[in-house]
Amino acid sequence: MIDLALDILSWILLTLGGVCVLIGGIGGLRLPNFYTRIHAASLTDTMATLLIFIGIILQAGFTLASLKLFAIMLFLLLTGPTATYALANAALLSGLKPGPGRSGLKPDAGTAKDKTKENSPE
Amino acid sequence: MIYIFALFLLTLLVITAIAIVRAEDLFVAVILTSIFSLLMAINFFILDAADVALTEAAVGAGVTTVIFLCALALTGDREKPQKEGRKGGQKIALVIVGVLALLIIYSTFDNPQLGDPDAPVHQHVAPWYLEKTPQYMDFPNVVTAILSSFRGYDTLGEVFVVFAACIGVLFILGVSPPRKSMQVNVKQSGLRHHLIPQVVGRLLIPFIVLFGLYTQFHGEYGPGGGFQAGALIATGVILYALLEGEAEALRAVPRRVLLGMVVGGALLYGSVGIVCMLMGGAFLDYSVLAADPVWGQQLGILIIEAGVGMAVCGALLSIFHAFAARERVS
Amino acid sequence: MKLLELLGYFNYWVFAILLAVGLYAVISKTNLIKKLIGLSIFQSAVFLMYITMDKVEGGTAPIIQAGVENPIFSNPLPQVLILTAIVVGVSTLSLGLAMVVRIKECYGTIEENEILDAD
Amino acid sequence: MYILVAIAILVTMVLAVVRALMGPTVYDRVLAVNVFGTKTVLLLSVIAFLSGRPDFLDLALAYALINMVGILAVLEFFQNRSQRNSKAKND
Repeated sequence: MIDLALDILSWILLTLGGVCVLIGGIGGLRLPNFYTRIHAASLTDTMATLLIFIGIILQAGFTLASLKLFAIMLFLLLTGPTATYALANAALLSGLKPGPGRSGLKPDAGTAKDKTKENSPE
Repeated sequence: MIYIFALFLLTLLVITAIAIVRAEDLFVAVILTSIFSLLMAINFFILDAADVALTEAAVGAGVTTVIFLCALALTGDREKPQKEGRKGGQKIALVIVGVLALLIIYSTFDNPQLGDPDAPVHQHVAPWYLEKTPQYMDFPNVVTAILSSFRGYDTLGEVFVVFAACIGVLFILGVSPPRKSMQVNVKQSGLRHHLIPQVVGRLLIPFIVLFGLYTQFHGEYGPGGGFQAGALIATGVILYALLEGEAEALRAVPRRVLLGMVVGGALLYGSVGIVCMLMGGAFLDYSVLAADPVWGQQLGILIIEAGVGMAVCGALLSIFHAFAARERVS
Repeated sequence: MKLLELLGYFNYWVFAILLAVGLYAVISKTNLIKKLIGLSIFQSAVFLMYITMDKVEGGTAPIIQAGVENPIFSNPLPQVLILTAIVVGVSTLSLGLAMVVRIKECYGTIEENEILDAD
Repeated sequence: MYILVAIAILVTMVLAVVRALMGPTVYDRVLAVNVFGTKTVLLLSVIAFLSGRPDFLDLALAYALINMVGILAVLEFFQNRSQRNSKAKND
């Protein structure tokens, strides 16, 4: 009985995780500018990771594999937001202004900033 | 089912490769290269090569990107647009490589299909390796057994190639760079004032090094070994260098320690072979190292894997420092 | 069935295309770093071909599991060759990058045609 | 069931690659690489269970640990460049 309940719970978690991953992926493609896309990315980085890994751990039971899965989940939850922070910081540093709509949407704006100077004389 | 995944991933691989070559911004090309490496690792994993996938992960995720970015910082990251006169030459090149690809594709129809158990590759020595590993070495990872014992000569050669490449980089970048007035402030280098990466990075470094040691000493039982461990530990130290500045990392692991690791690792490998000869066996025949040949094999493999790990870690770190130090001065 | 048979060659086709893409970058791009990136794509294509050869239908990675009877293992030999080749590939790639850095310092450019003009 | 999750992850990977190819800014590409990296870890774990060899989770663990290094290197790259640019302006 408990096995069945755990099974159903883990399948529900896995399905929800899959849905979260999909939503994050679509959001990363459809949202208008960089700072909004970070939100979509963070959904797949944290929520989906949590759901999918807990789902798999419930399936795996209490083994060495589930310990490893737990470690992977922990590291992903630590590193994902950190990487996103680093990225947003790098974007802000090189002058990509956050704002509504498609602002800051010069093609390859980050590098184009100092490139325009080099290219203009030609 | 998993083959369908592989199909998808291989198609993505081709698309990414074409995008890398078409990208005019070299920085974008380097970023796409890391996607290429991830895709490659998944494909290796699906094709049953867990050890190779781990190597690609350890090398491709950290070291390659960092070294490319260091080089880009020194050379500039924009490809100049091609002159009109060269466009014709490019078309000829496109035709030539297209014909080449078609020829290779045509010739592959004589190849055995993916997964064919009767392919000639599987008939020669591989079954013998699979059969004899439990008997001679008594541990489960056949890849490690072949790498370090059955084909030990080969690996010795590879370690010396890594050694030679490291020495080459040190020779080329070791000469003093042209003098410039710009001197980046050492206090400001690194990600010192970014609190979140600092804290998380400092938390992660011990785990990366620990995981590297795990792959080093668990290599006989699971995927892993000296090559992967060396690259992983090097990545850990590179992370420290990114967080604290390169000079600080050089103080933690000084240059002479790195050189000692490179030379010592290669020498350790070679000297195990010579000790084998002195004890009455052939070069790199570890069976004579202990009274029980199985124990001898295991001891020899443990030592030479340690040598490989030291050499690879030292070499990758020396290369990184050679690039990063030049960035600091110039 | 016919289609499935053709799909059995798909990995080799990807190998051929990657080889061609890498070679194209090496011969037609003038930027030296781009050439090196092309070279590493070329190298990855060769890795892919070797690893494709090692797969056995229904097999698993050649790490012997206790308690599994009649296991089928993929071929470990190509894996050993490629495993070492990846690490060697990175060190030789950085040797090439080191040369490019020196060229940039001496000539002030990394475009091949400009270097040839400067000579 | 694992297969459904794997397919969802795969679709997201395709979307991330599309975003990485489209740009438009460099940061979008790096963000796509980051998403792709975490999705790789998920896919590897799911495939390890799908093919019945959960002892190969080491690979996913390696990626989970060192995926961040590349992104931090990008941050430092931009930081050094903006430092150099501002220095060049001051001189």
